[in-house]
Amino acid sequence: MYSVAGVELKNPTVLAAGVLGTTGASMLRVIENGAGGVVTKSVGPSPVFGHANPSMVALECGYINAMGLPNPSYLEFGAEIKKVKNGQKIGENSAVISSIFGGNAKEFVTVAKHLEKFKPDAFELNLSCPHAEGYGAAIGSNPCQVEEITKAVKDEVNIPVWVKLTPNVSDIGKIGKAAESGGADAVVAINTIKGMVIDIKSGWPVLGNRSGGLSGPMIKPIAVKCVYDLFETVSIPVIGVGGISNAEDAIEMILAGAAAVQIGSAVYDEISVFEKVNRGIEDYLNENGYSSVEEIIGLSHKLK
Amino acid sequence: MYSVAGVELKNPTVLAAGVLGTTGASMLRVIENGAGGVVTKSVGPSPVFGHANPSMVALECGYINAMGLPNPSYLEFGAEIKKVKNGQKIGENSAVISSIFGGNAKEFVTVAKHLEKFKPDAFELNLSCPHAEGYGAAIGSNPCQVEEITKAVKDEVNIPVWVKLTPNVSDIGKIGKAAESGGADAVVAINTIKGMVIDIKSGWPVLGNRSGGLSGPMIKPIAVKCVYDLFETVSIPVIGVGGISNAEDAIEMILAGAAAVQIGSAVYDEISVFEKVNRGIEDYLNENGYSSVEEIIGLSHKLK
Amino acid sequence: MACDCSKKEKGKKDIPKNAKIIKTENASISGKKTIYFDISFENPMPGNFCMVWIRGIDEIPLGCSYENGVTFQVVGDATAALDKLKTGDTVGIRGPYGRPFTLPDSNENILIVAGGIGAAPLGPLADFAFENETHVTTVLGARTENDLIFEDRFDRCGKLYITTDDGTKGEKGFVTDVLKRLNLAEYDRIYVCGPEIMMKNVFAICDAKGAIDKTEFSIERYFKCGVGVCGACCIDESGLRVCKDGPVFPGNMLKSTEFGKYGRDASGKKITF
Amino acid sequence: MACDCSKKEKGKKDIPKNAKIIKTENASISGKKTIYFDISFENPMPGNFCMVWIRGIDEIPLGCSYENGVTFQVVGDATAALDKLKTGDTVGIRGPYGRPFTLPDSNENILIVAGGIGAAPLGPLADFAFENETHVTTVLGARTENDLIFEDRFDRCGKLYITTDDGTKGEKGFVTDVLKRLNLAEYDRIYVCGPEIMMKNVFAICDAKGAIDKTEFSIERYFKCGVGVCGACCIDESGLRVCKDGPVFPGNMLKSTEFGKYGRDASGKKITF
Ligand SMILES: Cc1cc2nc3c(=O)[nH]c(=O)nc-3n(C[C@H](O)[C@H](O)[C@H](O)COP(=O)(O)OP(=O)(O)OC[C@H]3O[C@@H](n4cnc5c(N)ncnc54)[C@H](O)[C@@H]3O)c2cc1C
Ligand SMILES: Cc1cc2nc3c(=O)[nH]c(=O)nc-3n(C[C@H](O)[C@H](O)[C@H](O)COP(=O)(O)OP(=O)(O)OC[C@H]3O[C@@H](n4cnc5c(N)ncnc54)[C@H](O)[C@@H]3O)c2cc1C
Ligand SMILES: Cc1cc2nc3c(=O)[nH]c(=O)nc-3n(C[C@H](O)[C@H](O)[C@H](O)COP(=O)(O)O)c2cc1C
Ligand SMILES: Cc1cc2nc3c(=O)[nH]c(=O)nc-3n(C[C@H](O)[C@H](O)[C@H](O)COP(=O)(O)O)c2cc1C
Ligand code: FES
Ligand code: FES
Repeated sequence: MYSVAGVELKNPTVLAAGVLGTTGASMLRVIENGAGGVVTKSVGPSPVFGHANPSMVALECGYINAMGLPNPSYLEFGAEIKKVKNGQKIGENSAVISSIFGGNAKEFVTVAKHLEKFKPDAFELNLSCPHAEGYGAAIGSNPCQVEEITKAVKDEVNIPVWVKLTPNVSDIGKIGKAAESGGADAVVAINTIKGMVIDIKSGWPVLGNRSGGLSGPMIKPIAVKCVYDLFETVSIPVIGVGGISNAEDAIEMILAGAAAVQIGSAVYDEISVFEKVNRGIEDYLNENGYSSVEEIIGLSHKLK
Repeated sequence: MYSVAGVELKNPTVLAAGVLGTTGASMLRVIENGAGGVVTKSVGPSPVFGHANPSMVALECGYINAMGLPNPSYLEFGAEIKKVKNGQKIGENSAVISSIFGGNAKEFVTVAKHLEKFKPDAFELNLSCPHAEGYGAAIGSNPCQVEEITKAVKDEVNIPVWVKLTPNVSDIGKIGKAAESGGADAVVAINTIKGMVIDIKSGWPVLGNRSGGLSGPMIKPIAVKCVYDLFETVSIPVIGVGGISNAEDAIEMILAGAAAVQIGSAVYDEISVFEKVNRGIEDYLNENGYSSVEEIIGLSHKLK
Repeated sequence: MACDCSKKEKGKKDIPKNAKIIKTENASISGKKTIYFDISFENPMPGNFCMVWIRGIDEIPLGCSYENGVTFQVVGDATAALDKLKTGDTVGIRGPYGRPFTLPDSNENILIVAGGIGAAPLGPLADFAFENETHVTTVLGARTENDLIFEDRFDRCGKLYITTDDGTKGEKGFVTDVLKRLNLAEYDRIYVCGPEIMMKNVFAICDAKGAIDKTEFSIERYFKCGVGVCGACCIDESGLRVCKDGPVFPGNMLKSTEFGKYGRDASGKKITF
Repeated sequence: MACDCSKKEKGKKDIPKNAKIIKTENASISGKKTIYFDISFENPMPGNFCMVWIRGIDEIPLGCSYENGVTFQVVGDATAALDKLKTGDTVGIRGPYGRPFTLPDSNENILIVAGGIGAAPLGPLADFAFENETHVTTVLGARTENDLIFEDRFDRCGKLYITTDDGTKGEKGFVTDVLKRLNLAEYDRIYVCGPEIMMKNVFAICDAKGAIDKTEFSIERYFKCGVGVCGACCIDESGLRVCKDGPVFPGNMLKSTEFGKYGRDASGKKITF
């Protein structure tokens, strides 16, 4: 067991929000493939069908997506959380983190209070989706709103609250600080980065939503920098996400300061990426004479 | 000839600032390789030796650098501008854009007024370097400062002023607007994106400056999105830069709204990239029945 | 399973390719249509699908019914827009995607069960069988004679049973009526595609006759990404993705799943059939 | 020119590799040192250099003097820090980079002119010539006997002339004194590396003797990126990059350049020699 920000993870690799997190069964499959925890897709106050397709395409060194936060609303989603909580093999307890979103503090609280009944291990506040008007990054780039929403949710729930941050700001440390002031138990960095791809043959931007968020290998150096900066700025744990597809990537993120990592797009190549990353982290620890992940969290900061 | 924001370019491909722009001879070589214009390295009020090496390394799909704005100061640099202005073959007139930086409006003006004597075709204000404390992006993410500095330089010089923007902000359109209000003749987007790479064997961040700016293919979708957003927001020309290494990339940027493109990192593979890109743009125009680049600038905006 | 579920190389760009329509033709009298592109899919396998992007409208999954073509019926916005396109118009296509049908050997005896537009991904399988001289029996069903597609394609490669709901062609009734009569022990493989309610009944019959282990069903779910990442198309209880682990599944992998019971809409909400 | 100026494949990651020092040895009595790493350079060619990253201090260019080693003299912070490292310590290395010397054929007669630490990149050329049975003449100069490096390496492959400024070994004087006496027509190729002021004089002699077309000089400039992008190392008037188009240049490419006259410091300011 591996404890991060009040959540007991089976290991430090966690499924990122919005990826294979629509159904309980899908998340159970990810857990069977080695994930120490899963974050559900982001669920909001009312049903959303999402943007028109294409909603995700593969690029040379990453992906771009604009799903548009499709979700059946919090009223429908409890059953999926329950399924993944209860469906695990006995003795195997991968954590279930419920990602939620709303347009303001009140909506966040409504969603959180209802879903808490289904016993997720923590909430992750999506204050970072780059392509949902009035939600996500639209709110998450304003420190005051981040603090207010975090505080509002913290005040109303009894499980840990993680806050997921957008890299589309001048100073992510400032936003992290706001989350911390609001009482966040951890910050999660990063969500996708605003981008656009145009098909030059037709002239059309490729996504249904025209622009979207970048993920995958191409964003890793940006994520590492954000995690590094947050580690210097906040005292709560930082969870690293963005471009991790193998153990080396995960270790780099941990050295930068991540207490755990999330993996999203890499399931494109193989769902078993979690298993592979965990094994690789173990090997690295053994080869370098460390006895636990904790010993290397933020190690790069000490080398000067 | 191809006219953009008051500057006569030989063609729409321009060498980006900080790349092969230290000496007049080097820029002349780039012009021989097909560039329609060159931007000099960014020159400031006093000599700077730059960050310790490593200052640039190649990544899987791009580059990270933290040069630290090395330059011999404006007092030394005039001769290089003069050399590239005067060293061109007769009849060949690639434009020379002088990139300058300072910590405040006064410094910018001092540098600009002195260098104007050496007859550059325009200034490009570096309000976007991500790894120079007190300079570049540190100023360039504040719309008020951007407007003030742009206005101050515009008031004092008689050549066009381009303003180069950082993508490390929540809303680049807002910064573009500020530059436009200050009187900018064009905006240039984007400078590099903050990032970090850690060597997991040693735990050390790879650059002498620990973190740096990302360039190359990996940042292209971010640059395209910034150019697209700026095209919607400002009425002055937008010059696109970031990850262009072939004609397709350049065309994508032009469709997004770029009136011209700058190319930096791609010289890593071949200095003749300018020639290659120009030829490719010509072919595209011919194949698709267009008679000039102007016809396709921002075309994607019309497809809805 | 020997099949290659993911055809794409790691890290390879895969955005929709611009495809010009070079021919459109009616596939059924009622107006189901086949459109052919100026570019072919790369190594399409029977059962693969592609994502067709009707720009400004939507991108939808369609079976690869020809090397360079798709066959569809109009059911809503995207298919209606596609239906209006003419020779010379362009769409974006990506794929082929997904796990295809297992190819039969030439000495095998196979049964194809196709309902309505579900015949689309089975057409290339019939073509393969024809060229390979595999012995084929097809049960092809539709609502009326006017809705039938690919009759010739199935006919030329073996025995063809036709059923229509209204009896305008072939036998009046459902494909299941024929299926019930057939001796399934004669077939090495059974391939099924059609409306889920039909496939549910086919499944039940095959199961009852002890033939489920030789079946493969091509199923549909709402696709968003189409490439196995978003999770929109996952089925209960296996959690398998229809877009990447499917759309073709061996019958035994569909036991005790949501198959035949419910699916999900674009929001992820359950929709009972 | 047949040489391959850029060894790196497009889009390939190229960050410093962690290299452990497995041996250090004095290369000269005065303390020039060779350090050997646990990893070898990938296909180093004589004349290639690498970037050695002494973490927390600086990264500097050093010639690849062995397959897995570099030889240096202490001149400032980075070299002093490198000098203090012991077996088991690590540095980061990347490379080999740059345009190497043109390799001589075995039936050719070559002349090597090396001054001080400038012998470092010439060592591997001598080794190559030795194995290849090329006939080699070397003029090796240093300030004093104690500063000489690689004497054996040059000696074993042909005729070796030694000069020292103070006469403590070999001939008292400069490499140019020997060069003046030699019949350069005898040599097919002439390779030069040393302090720029020395190379300038060598250049002048070779030029005067009509031998400039067979010379190659390995020159130094201040490197920032080391990979041909930043422009810090460009020379006037050609604008060629020493890190990528060099560091080895045919003598005729150095005509009417800044070579022998000035270079630039890290800020880009001209520094006259
Ligand atoms: C693997 C696969 C292969 C298919 N092959 C064919 C084929 O060869 N020919 C054919 O005519 N149809 C095929 N379909 C169904 C086809 O995708 C839908 O008919 C089409 O998407 C309808 O879009 P619309 O906008 O016209 O209708 P809408 O009004 O948008 O929707 C009507 C119904 O179509 C389905 N649908 C809509 N969008 C999608 C989507 N993105 N993914 C999945 N289903 C969707 C839903 O069930 C919806 O209720 C296939 C579906 C799948 C999953
Ligand atoms: C292609 C090339 C090959 C070289 N091969 C060798 C070799 O095999 N052995 C050897 O001892 N030396 C070699 N040098 C020189 C070596 O790089 C410098 O001695 C070293 O960088 C000094 O660093 P420092 O911090 O100790 O000294 P500093 O005090 O920083 O500088 C002293 C002088 O060293 C030079 N220097 C410093 N940093 C750099 C840099 N980044 N790039 C280029 N020059 C620099 C400058 O001329 C400077 O004035 C080579 C240089 C080049 C360009
Ligand atoms: C298809 C897709 C859907 C996503 N949906 C969400 C979401 O609903 N909520 C959220 O917080 N992040 C969402 N993300 C962002 C990921 O959780 C993650 O932060 C990002 O993809 C970077 O990680 P990666 O490079 O490992 O994919 C989504 C990403 C992808 C690719
Ligand atoms: C080595 C290097 C040095 C740079 N120096 C500067 C600079 O001095 N001023 C500036 O405005 N931009 C500088 N840039 C940013 C580039 O001009 C350009 O905006 C960025 O690299 C993206 O373009 P690219 O992907 O084509 O390289 C530098 C980039 C690199 C790689
Ligand atoms: S549609 Fe996204 S996983 Fe299948
Ligand atoms: S050191 Fe950068 S170009 Fe040579």
